[in-house]
Amino acid sequence: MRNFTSLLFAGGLGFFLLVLAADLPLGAPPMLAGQGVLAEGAAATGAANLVTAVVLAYRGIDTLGELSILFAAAAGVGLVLGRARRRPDAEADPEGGFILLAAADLLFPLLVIVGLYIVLHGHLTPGGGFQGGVVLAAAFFLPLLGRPRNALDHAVIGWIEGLAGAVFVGIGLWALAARGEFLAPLLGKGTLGALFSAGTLPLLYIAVGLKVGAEIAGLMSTLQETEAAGS
Amino acid sequence: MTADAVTLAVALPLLAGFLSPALGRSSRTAAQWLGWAALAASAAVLWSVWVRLDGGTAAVAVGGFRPPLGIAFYLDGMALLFALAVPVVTLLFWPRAGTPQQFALTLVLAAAATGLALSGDIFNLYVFYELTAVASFGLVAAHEARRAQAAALRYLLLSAAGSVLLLAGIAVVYLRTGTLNLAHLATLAPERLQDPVGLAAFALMLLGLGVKAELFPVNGWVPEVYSSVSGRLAGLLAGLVSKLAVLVVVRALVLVFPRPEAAELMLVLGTLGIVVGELAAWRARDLRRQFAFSSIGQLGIVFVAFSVPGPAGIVAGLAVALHHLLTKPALFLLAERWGGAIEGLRGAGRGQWLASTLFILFALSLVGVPPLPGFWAKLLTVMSLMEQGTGPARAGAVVVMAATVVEAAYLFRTLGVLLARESGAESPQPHRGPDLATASLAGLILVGSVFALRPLGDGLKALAAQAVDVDGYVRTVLGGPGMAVSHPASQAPGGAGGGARVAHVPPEIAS
Amino acid sequence: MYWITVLVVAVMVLSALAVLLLPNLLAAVAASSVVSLALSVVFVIVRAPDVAMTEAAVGAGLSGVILVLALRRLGLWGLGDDNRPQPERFSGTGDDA
Amino acid sequence: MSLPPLEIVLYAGAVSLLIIGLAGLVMSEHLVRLVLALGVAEAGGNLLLVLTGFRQGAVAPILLGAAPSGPMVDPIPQALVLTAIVIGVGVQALALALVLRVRRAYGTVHMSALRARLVEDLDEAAGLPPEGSREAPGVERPV
Amino acid sequence: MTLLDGLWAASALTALVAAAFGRHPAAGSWLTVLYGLQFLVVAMMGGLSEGADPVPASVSFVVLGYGLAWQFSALSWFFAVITAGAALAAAWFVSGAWGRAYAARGGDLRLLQLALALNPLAMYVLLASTDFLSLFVGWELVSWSSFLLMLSGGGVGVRWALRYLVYAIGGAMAVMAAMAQAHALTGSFGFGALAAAVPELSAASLWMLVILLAAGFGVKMGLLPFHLWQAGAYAETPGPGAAFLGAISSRMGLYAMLLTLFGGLGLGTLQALHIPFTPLEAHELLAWIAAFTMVLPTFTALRQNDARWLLAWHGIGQGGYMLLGVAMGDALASAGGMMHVFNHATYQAALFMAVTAVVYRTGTADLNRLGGLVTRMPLTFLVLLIGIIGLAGLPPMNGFVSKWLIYRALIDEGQPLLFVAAVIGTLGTIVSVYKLLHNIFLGRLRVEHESVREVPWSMLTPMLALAAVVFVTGLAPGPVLDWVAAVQRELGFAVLVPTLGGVDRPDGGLDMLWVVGIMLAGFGVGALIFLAGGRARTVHQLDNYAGGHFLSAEVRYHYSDNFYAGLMHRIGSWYRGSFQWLQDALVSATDFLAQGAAGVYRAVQPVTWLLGVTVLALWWAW
Repeated sequence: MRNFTSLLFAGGLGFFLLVLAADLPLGAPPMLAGQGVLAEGAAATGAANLVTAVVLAYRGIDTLGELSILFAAAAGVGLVLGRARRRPDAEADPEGGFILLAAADLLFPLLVIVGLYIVLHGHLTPGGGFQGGVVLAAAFFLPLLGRPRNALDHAVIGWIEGLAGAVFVGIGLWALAARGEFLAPLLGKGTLGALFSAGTLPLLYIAVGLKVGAEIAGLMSTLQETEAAGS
Repeated sequence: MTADAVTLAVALPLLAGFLSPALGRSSRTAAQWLGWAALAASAAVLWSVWVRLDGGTAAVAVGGFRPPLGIAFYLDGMALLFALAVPVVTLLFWPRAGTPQQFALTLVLAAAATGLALSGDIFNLYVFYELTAVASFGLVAAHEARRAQAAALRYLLLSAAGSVLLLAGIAVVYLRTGTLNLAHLATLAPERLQDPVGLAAFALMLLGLGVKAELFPVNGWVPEVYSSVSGRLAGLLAGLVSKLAVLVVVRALVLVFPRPEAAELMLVLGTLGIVVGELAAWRARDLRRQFAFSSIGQLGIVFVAFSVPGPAGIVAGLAVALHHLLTKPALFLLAERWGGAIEGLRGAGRGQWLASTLFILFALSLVGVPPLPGFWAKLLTVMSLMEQGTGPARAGAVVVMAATVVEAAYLFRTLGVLLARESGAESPQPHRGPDLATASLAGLILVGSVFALRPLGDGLKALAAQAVDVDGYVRTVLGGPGMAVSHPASQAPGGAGGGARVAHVPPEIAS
Repeated sequence: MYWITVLVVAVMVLSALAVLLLPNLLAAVAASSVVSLALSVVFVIVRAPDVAMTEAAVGAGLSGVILVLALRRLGLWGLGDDNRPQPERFSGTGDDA
Repeated sequence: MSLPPLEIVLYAGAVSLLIIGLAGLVMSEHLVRLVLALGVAEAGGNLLLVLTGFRQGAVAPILLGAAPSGPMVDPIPQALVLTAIVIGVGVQALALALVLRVRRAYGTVHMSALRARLVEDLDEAAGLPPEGSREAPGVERPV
Repeated sequence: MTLLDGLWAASALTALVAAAFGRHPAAGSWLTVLYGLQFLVVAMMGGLSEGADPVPASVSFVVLGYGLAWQFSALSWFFAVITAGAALAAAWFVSGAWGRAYAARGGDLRLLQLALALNPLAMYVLLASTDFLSLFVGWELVSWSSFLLMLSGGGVGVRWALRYLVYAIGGAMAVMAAMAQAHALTGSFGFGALAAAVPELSAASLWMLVILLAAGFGVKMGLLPFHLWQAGAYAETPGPGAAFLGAISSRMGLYAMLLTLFGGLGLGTLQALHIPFTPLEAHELLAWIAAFTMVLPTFTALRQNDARWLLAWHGIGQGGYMLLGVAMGDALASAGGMMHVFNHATYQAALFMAVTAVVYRTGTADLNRLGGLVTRMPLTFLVLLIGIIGLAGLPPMNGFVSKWLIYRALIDEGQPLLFVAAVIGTLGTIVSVYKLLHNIFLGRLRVEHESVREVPWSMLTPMLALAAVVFVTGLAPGPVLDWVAAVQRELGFAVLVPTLGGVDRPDGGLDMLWVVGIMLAGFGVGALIFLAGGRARTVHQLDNYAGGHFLSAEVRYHYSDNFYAGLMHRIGSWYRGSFQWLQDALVSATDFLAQGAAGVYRAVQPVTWLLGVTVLALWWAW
């Protein structure tokens, strides 16, 4: 009975949303704000990747909020699982096999480089702090899978994420002091498409990358360190 | 200090929040002081902006990108009032016994709540809304008892489902209008959102936001969460966070969806919320759940009041919301003191005269006894509903009044138990000084406001007049005096530069 | 191009159904990663390479890893039949799925 | 029979994901599956949002070389979705952590069981006998 | 500073003193002086009843754009003088031995004194209302202060007080609805604006106003079917509090009705408001409700075995007479109805005090456990006797005058059915007050009461004073009728011009001086015959018999037990539990709904609600 009603409701919702499509300008959106960004985004921010321009410049505070959400989630996970950490004497997962260990060691530098590349070129090509940060986190987390007894130093992670967040806010405050506007673009725009261009955007993305990387690495290692349930 | 500095009110608590866990590893006290300092600074910034605006309005283009493209913060009386309430209430309800992580989450919650009050961009509001949500999940789950974690998980799933709906609503609005800015939407709404699609978008957004705003029936988390966590956190969530979610709904209703159908949807759900909340509270057998359900009922009244179009509804809604903001957290603190099953509290209030007196005061005000502020709030609500004169509005008024009877019945039944002569209670709970002080402060403000009814009323009217002034909003945000000077580089190609800023908006944007 | 899109969308929707219907949770997690991968392909098709990258990295990669880790900690790890319906299921609520 | 345009197909896919996710949220019992369903629903919402900026025959909003080679899709929704994806994963991680904790505390990973235990727990915390039990057949009425 | 300010100040001072020193029994005398001061200030405003200009208060507020102002008029003054008198009498009663005993038994004397002082204060505020808003503010204050007074005794009273509270808030909400409706219709809270707008209002709007106001204020008056709270709430209040409440508290409902329905909407409006499909108009509907209120509670009183409950039930019934008189609306009836307010206050206070005096000495108000106290407490007996004669509406007491006016008007107006109802009510009253008198004072003295003595003078004085007022205003109702005439003039009723002894009408008036004279002469003759006959023989109180058996202390038989058993057997089933079913049904319905409401959060997963309501909202959006 309950499933029936639920299906009915879900079907109804789907029906209404599909009917909605008839009245929506799909494929030819009005793009009022979008046109504006397309027209002036590159000039205003110096970023070739207009998505990055939007993420970091036009909607920089959204990104700050998003970082905070990730931060809050990581802090929440820490709070929830903090007491459930594995006791030192508890049985850990077995060490990974040779392939995993070798792969982790080999991949580590590769992943770090790729991650940094993605972060640094965020204003030019697809990718940026978030994607790069995830890759960086993977770089640091993979070895842990192989050697479960090792653990990341949560104090270091805490400082990295705290300072990276502080740098992001700090750049915003710097702008507030220098230009009177929080998170306004600073420094020269440079040449469109060059690595050192787009003012503070790459700096912001580096902060984002570090913060995301640190948070996700911390998050995963907290999960990894959690004692298995049901024991 | 310019109006642009208002971004500090969001940024500083976030900054402190980011640093708090790391700092807390070496010194918990330092983290605590950092948080207090950030909140105090946030309050100071907001206060100075309030003083500087002196009843006017202003818009702040965050990052200097002019509003239809960038994100704008809109500052009027209503926004600043609630924004200012955030750091103050957060300081009062600071988790003293918490860990640095809890401090961080509280700070993040405060920053997000401030953002909710100020932001004038629907997606930015969504981000702040989610931030509020995630921070409150963390805070709820941080509580020791296992029931808190279960409640937090259920809350999270419900809230996340609501967020998906909210996101879908935003997608529909964006697809229709091509913009996210509330002011820009306000200019576009008359031609682009005045149809069933617009209404559907509003319904999606209302229900998404309603999860936090304790809107019936998407408030199943309320009794579970409020009876699992400490009185301080419950007070913070019930008092502050729910109001800010309501504020967002009201902004959307006034600016983007000024249709009678939209208001009616709010009215109907609010009315049902009153009925269900108050009745469930009548039946509740323990103090915390009684207050939790009562909170649902009160939020129902807030929704019903805000559903009245025009300044009358805003005045009534603000009055009810502020009154609830004052009383319910304090009641949760008192519930913390006594707690537990109502029948087990026989005589527990005897000998604790301050706490009992405060309880009586809040109960009287909630029921609406003149001359306490609760009465005026209720009177304004009923009057504005009757003035509106439609069938649903009258029904809403009747329900508000009938709920008052139920509310009086259960509140004073509880009070009768608390003050019963025969004592069946075990030893009363340990004395919690700070909690009682906070509750006393709320009581003092409540009583004090009786003597300032006239200025308060005038102030509310001024706020409401500002809040319903859609033209003023649009003028302030999209160009006109008070708007922050946009960044030179962000001018549109071919723009004249300086001067009239409306000219910067490309023709197709300004349409 | 059109048919590729239709195919990808179909894979996406079917995997989404599989997420709900597969009895084995590990398989369901895998299906959810497939959803994310298909979604990132769709994002490429709608000219959103940034989003596609993020979805691939975060949706398919990161959240898959987190889910698998969580399953492992829950003791539901594995492809075998150690994923039977839980014996401690609460009886008497009458609203079991 | 003419085929529906591409964006309608995509829109239908997005709505399907949304509905499947929400239906899963309502109907699933297993907590992990609820989290998975939430992820599916969020994916649907994200796709919906990206579609709001999609237009036929446009290119990605990245300036390569000197001049854009034709119209570009709207970059704003893409930025929004970037944000939404990261939010989603944060929420998901938190949810999973809570599932782990709840499993440890209550020994169950089933929603209805969890709810029943939670209600019992709340009653117990408040010092109440379970509703409808012999000790408390009902509440005394005030009038 | 006007006299009204002075009255408020005096009353507030009384409350302050009560709050500060009320715990000490010695403070009682000071409080009595302060109540005397209040009475004096009210008396100084006596010019109001002779057509003087209204006395305004010098305080006024503007809140949220609405003005709040107060003033005393003839109507206010009439009720205020009764309030002040009742408060004075009650306070005097508390001030001495009773208060000491109350405190000694563990009662919270300070709370009682405070509540007793707050009640008149709230009433003075209410009585000075000038528009709906100030009326509502005062109304709530009165409701809550009487709630406090009911609570002050603790014990069973708390339960009844809570029930009262629910009813009172319900009534207040009806008033609030009426007020908001009036504001929506006229754009102001003023009664004048409402009166001016009446011609434009639709019958539906008028009916809504009439019903809301009548129901809202009717709750306080204990009109059927909203009367179930009153008897218990008043009876379980500590004695002097019950005397005060029974005397005047529920009359505030009549005051408010006079102000809003009869003064605001206007009697003419009520008389023109026709009930569809019936020959009745609105004022007749009110009259019929009043008639049922006269009859049913009176017969319920007949069944009571607790003296306080019996009196409290009568209080409800007597309220019916007042409304009946006012609703009939002609000069005689309205004068009778309003004068009955005064009369009822005097004898009801005296009766409650007499019963409280009995409780003070014997420890019980149970009519099955009392009897034969006439020789032990002769003065209390006298007060009770005078009181019940007034309550029954028999000459020579003041109750007769007001009831005569009402009967007379009913005959004049051609309302035989209402007349019969009034007579039945009076019959029930006579029968039941006889039970009161008999079961307490007559018949066989119980063994445990042999050592009972008369109560001290601190309690007797106010009782005797009230009894004297009952008699004197019965002998010479002219002054009170003068006050009433001023009220009639103010509210636009036809005015009754009284004489000292009553009314002088060409078709047969009433002159109480003659009536009393003839009665006393008759009693004199009777007394002469009795004394001259010399057949009386005094025996000991325990020296009596029943059913042919001599009764001694060992025989546990007492014929006042279950008094009127036969009568009850005949008629009891006619009105058993009248309207109790309504209250039970409402409570059960609320409880049922509340279970459903709680089920909303228990039976269904929250996300299901989210999904369901989204679909419904989208559906509705189409």
